[in-house]
Amino acid sequence: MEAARGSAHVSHVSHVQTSKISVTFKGYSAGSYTHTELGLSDEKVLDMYQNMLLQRRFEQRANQMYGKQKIAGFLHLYIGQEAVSTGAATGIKIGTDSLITAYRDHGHALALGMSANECMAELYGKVDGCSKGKGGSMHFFSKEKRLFGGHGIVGAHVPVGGGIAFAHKFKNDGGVCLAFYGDGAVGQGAIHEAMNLASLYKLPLIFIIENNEYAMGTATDRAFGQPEFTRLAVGYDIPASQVDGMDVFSVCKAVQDHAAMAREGQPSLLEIKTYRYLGHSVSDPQKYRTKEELDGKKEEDPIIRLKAYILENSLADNDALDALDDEVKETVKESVEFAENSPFPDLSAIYDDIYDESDYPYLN
Amino acid sequence: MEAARGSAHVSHVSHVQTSKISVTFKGYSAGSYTHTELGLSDEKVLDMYQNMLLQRRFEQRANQMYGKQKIAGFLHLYIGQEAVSTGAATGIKIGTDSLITAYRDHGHALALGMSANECMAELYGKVDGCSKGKGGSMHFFSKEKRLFGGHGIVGAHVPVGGGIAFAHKFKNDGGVCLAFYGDGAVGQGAIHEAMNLASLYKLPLIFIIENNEYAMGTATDRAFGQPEFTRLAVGYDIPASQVDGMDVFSVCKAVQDHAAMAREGQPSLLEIKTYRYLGHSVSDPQKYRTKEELDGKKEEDPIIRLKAYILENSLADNDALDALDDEVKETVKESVEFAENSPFPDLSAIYDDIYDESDYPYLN
Amino acid sequence: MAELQFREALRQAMTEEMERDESIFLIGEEVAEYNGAYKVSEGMLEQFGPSRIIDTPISENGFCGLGVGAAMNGLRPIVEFMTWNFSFVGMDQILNNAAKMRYMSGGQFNVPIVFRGANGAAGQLAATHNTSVESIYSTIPGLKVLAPSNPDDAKGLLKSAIRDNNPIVFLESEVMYGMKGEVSDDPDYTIPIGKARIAREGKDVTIVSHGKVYWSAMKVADRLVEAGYDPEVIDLRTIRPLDIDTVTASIRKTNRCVILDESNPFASISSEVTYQIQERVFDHLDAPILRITTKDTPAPFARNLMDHYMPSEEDAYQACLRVMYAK
Amino acid sequence: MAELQFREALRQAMTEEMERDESIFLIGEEVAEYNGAYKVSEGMLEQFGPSRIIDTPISENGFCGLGVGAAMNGLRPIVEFMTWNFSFVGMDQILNNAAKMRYMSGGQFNVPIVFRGANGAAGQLAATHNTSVESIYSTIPGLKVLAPSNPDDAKGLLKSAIRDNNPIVFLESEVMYGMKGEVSDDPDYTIPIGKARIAREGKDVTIVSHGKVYWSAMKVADRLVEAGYDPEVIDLRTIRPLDIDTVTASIRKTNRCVILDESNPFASISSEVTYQIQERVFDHLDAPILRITTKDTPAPFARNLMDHYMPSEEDAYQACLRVMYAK
Ligand SMILES: Cc1ncc(C[n+]2csc(CCOP(=O)(O)OP(=O)(O)O)c2C)c(N)n1
Ligand SMILES: Cc1ncc(C[n+]2csc(CCOP(=O)(O)OP(=O)(O)O)c2C)c(N)n1
Ligand SMILES: [Mg+2]
Ligand SMILES: [Mg+2]
Repeated sequence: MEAARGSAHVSHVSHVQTSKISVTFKGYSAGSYTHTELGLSDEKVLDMYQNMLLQRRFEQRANQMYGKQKIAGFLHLYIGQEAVSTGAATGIKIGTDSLITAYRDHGHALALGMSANECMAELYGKVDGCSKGKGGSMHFFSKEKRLFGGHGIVGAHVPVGGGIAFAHKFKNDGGVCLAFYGDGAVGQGAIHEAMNLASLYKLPLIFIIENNEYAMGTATDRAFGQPEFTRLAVGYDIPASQVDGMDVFSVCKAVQDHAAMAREGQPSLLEIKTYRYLGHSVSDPQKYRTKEELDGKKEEDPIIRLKAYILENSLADNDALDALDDEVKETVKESVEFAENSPFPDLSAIYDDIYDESDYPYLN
Repeated sequence: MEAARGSAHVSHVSHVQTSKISVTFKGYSAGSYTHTELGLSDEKVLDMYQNMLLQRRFEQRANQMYGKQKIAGFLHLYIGQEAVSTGAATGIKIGTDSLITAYRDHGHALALGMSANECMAELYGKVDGCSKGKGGSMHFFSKEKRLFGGHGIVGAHVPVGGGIAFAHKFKNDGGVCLAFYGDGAVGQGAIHEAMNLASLYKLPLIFIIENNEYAMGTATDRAFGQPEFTRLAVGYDIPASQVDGMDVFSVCKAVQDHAAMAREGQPSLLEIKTYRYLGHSVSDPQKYRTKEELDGKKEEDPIIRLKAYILENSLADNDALDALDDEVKETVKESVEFAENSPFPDLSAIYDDIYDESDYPYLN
Repeated sequence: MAELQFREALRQAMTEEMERDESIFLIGEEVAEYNGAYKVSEGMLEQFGPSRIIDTPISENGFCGLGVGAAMNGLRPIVEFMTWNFSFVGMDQILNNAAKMRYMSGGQFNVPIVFRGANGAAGQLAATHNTSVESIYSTIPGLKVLAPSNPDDAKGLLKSAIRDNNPIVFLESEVMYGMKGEVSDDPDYTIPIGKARIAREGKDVTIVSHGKVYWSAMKVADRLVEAGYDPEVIDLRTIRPLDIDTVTASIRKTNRCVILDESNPFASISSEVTYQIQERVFDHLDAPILRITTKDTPAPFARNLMDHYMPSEEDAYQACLRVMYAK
Repeated sequence: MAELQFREALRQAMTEEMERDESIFLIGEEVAEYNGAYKVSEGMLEQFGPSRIIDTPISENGFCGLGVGAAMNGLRPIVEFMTWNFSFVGMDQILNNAAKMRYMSGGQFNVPIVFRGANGAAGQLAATHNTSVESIYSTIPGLKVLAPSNPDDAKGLLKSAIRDNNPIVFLESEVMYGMKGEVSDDPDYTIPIGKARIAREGKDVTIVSHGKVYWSAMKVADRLVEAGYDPEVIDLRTIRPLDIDTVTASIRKTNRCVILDESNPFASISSEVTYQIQERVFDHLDAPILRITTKDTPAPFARNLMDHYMPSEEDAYQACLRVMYAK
């Protein structure tokens, strides 16, 4: 079997007693792309910057509100990973393409253009939340933006992503699906099954591993005998690339390229190297990493990097960026007010939204 | 990450924007090994021949008895694949090493030295069966021979094999585990999880795919986007080899080599190419393959091949082989009598063997 | 009305619905080229082509999840399990994703999906291949669980299931696929989900059953009739939501109940039906409710043990006599 | 006796048993270097080393299967689920392999394994993270299902579970891990599996419960006492096998029963306990058995809805009054 397409190249040599394959993986390293190469206008870059800032400030505020016990349950913060969500959202057609992810989903929601209001209200468990207060932090959904959740069972949403892609293909609507999951999720058999199904059915699907180096307290090399995740793609003959997730342009370019493949019926794998600054969820003592490691990573901060790029390329000056930041702060502040003022669901709502019908007879 | 051990060689070259790996798989093709190279005595070869014949005649007889409604339930026959079981059993230390397989398990049981009597009685569901008539065709077990079953849920026994290997390592008893499964089972996520666990924990385990080209009516290329199963090993950085399963010596050599690796703590994968002559189970119309294909495969028959080898190398003459066959026929005939004469379990036995205690209170 | 096998009734239901609605597809192991392991989908590949009748690898978790995603994105999948025994490797997709998606999304995403296949015991297949799964799936809010006992119900209920916007667990039986019966040929023939069927009216004792074991219930009823009693037989048809009103109305009349359930007994449908009956019509019960189930053991292989394992008609008959204080 | 947290009692049970028997090991996500997601195994890696306290990838199916194989091959694994919600991706290993292996092998292979972790609701974690799994696992013959409600029972039952030669489903609770209580320090302290505990003797009404919800039962009992009644409270402790004799003995005395069960109601433990009671002591029942469970819905996220979802003590109190015909 010979394969040489997209970013992977497999060659096959057969001798009497051995056979050999070689596979090439593409890399999207940081600092390799300019916004103009990617077809992004100056304004779009400022939007991206503002969006990444929004994610960061939204979550900082959510964290604070958690401390004040306005928010409860699990709160998995995305801070540090914002270039991934924004880069990816910039690389696809929002409204046509679909996205599904795990419980660390605030960034993806905001990157797709969901409002801070509906997101904050969901964290509060209020009726105006994006899931009407039924889902909470781990279960943001938006039919309009084609966010198919926020999901809490590690790995289990990835086959669902396969089905979303399947429907795009079945309906021939030109859409593709991005299925995000963490490095830890790679241990789940569901993902192996989904990769084979995608490869077999030629689904318009991109498997996107957000490798932030840890699954809770477990570093990738403690969970995987072979932690270079792109190599898993060899078993399914799908192209795989590695991406520096601290550069939003690298992410955007990779997603553009792989989405183009997906639109041609070629599923693929992206491993995006990123890092989360905060604990796994708000109650994580983080003994599994050193302060030095964390500080080192913060030096690569994706927002600071983009800011530097904007300034270097004179897309805006410091004052303009400060103004954007002020807008963001205002948006976030308003979202908190919005969430505070939104009512809790009516108790009777506990029985709503389970079945698509109003006369289902519940037990009591 | 560099790896060059056992039969797989992975090299890694990093450029700015691409990285490349190459992997070598070893092949054990037919006709490559003599019994003396493998350290097998002439007598041992005759034993192997007799054992393969036993499997064949045992199953032919079982098939007949199924037709006579002496046996019921599923009956998955192994005919055509006998070189795999006998080759593997010859390559390990029976009584020290362990074996687990799927429901197509008669061959493995007989190859490990379980008696035709206990096996036939199990097919009949009689008390003298190897599982006391509780398991039937799909669930042959022998603690003595370290056959950990016969299993009916496709793929689900493979992590169990991982646990058997784990215990060998934990107890440091020098044993290794062979986990057999079909090509179809490769689609199960459980196997992906087991491969990662084996790679991570360095379990003394050999994953052995008996690729007989079909899972029920589904040819491998209709179930897998990438049907060269050795390539799955790349994702776990474990050595993988391909074996011609129609030559018992090739299988034996491969298992010897890979068992040696396993004893050093290196799990690995073997893909053994084989073929089943009969239907998936007794009620399969087999429209998914042509008579020509089947007849072609029968030309490579493993028993005929071994017979030719024995004659060519003058390990025995035709008369001696006929005498072995007569013995086998007699053994099988006796096993049918044994099974017929063995009693059905007492009805009260329905409550035995569930819990390891006699006073468990069942509902009624 | 035409006389059809159970499998043909199912096929007709799927075929008619697929002709009506292009967003429906069938997916599962061996459903296409092999025509179905039990020939339920025979000929459907030919009629609808490989984009709508889809063979899968042996990846229940994967293809159940795929079904859920496709349903969220506008399609109406029918997912066939070769048998429900194999659903356990994919059950997280059913009980978490299919069942809870609508709720967690605040009603945004419907999951119109039917999971169907053979349930329960099917002879000497041993412990892993004889599970009755209804106890496990019916405990999950968000699912509906259906278990037809005859070809006509199979067709009418499957059509309702396919049209329903919610995830459905649809339980058939290997042993019943060949059973024949008259089946409606109305292309809009649907049977309401959540309605039990009074299969035989009577006043002395209520026998509640569903699925394959319904036929045992009818045999027990025949014996009772011969012995001079007048039993009522209820075929639940839908397990979740349970039509308890039909059951309690019957008990108000008979004051006695025996439940036949082809599941392991603990925390089963028989347990639940009992709870609901005694909660609602306690004062109308003249005797304890008794159940006849499979034995409280894994399914054995040996023929005699397997026969013994199955719910016993004799036991059921005796139980009916007992609750009528006729012995 | 020493005052220990629930988690400490569990740890002590595991530690003492591991000191006694070298074939025991603990495996699960974050059990070793992280000291356990809920700190149950804190310090155990240090004491026993990485060959016996083993972190896993997120591969429940894989490591449950690994546990079963290790148990068949002479070891005694303790498998921790971070919570039981995550067991569903591996449940085939529990209900098919662990539960049925001994039977299918004709008694040749024991599977001495304990699957343990947090069960049931734990606050605003939404629908997939608040499942009470006992209805699902206890229906499976071949398993035993244990659910301690306090630190002392946790220790005694876990030690019994580890010593038992059969596969065990051991249900703890995130919310209870910090709960303190007096715990026996006898290194051979075991509590027999299959024996319920009468937590409070009384004669007016029997309240049956298990696990975390036992504490609600006790609060309801306190209120009843204040109101002048004399309730009996039974903590089941073991769900399979169920100590129905203790329950029925109580009902013979009180003639009334209310069940508190933190599961979705359909085909749950409350259903089963009801069946068994009415089957055995029908004539002693003066009122229908009533149950208070979580709502028949997925678990919602919003705080007020989640509170509403949980079994209500007020409802349980009212139910007790109702079965006593006190209102
Ligand atoms: C099947 C399953 N097992 C365990 C858990 C508990 N759990 C929640 S998040 C998590 C770690 C996941 O790590 P990763 O996939 O790397 O994502 P990240 O948190 O880094 O974004 C674990 C073990 C779960 N939710 N689901
Ligand atoms: C989880 C699961 N799904 C489906 C089945 C039904 N089934 C039994 S055997 C089989 C085909 C397996 O093929 P393969 O693994 O290639 O083994 P072979 O029969 O060729 O030996 C299927 C689909 C099953 N037993 N378990
Ligand atoms: Mg991670
Ligand atoms: Mg095969």
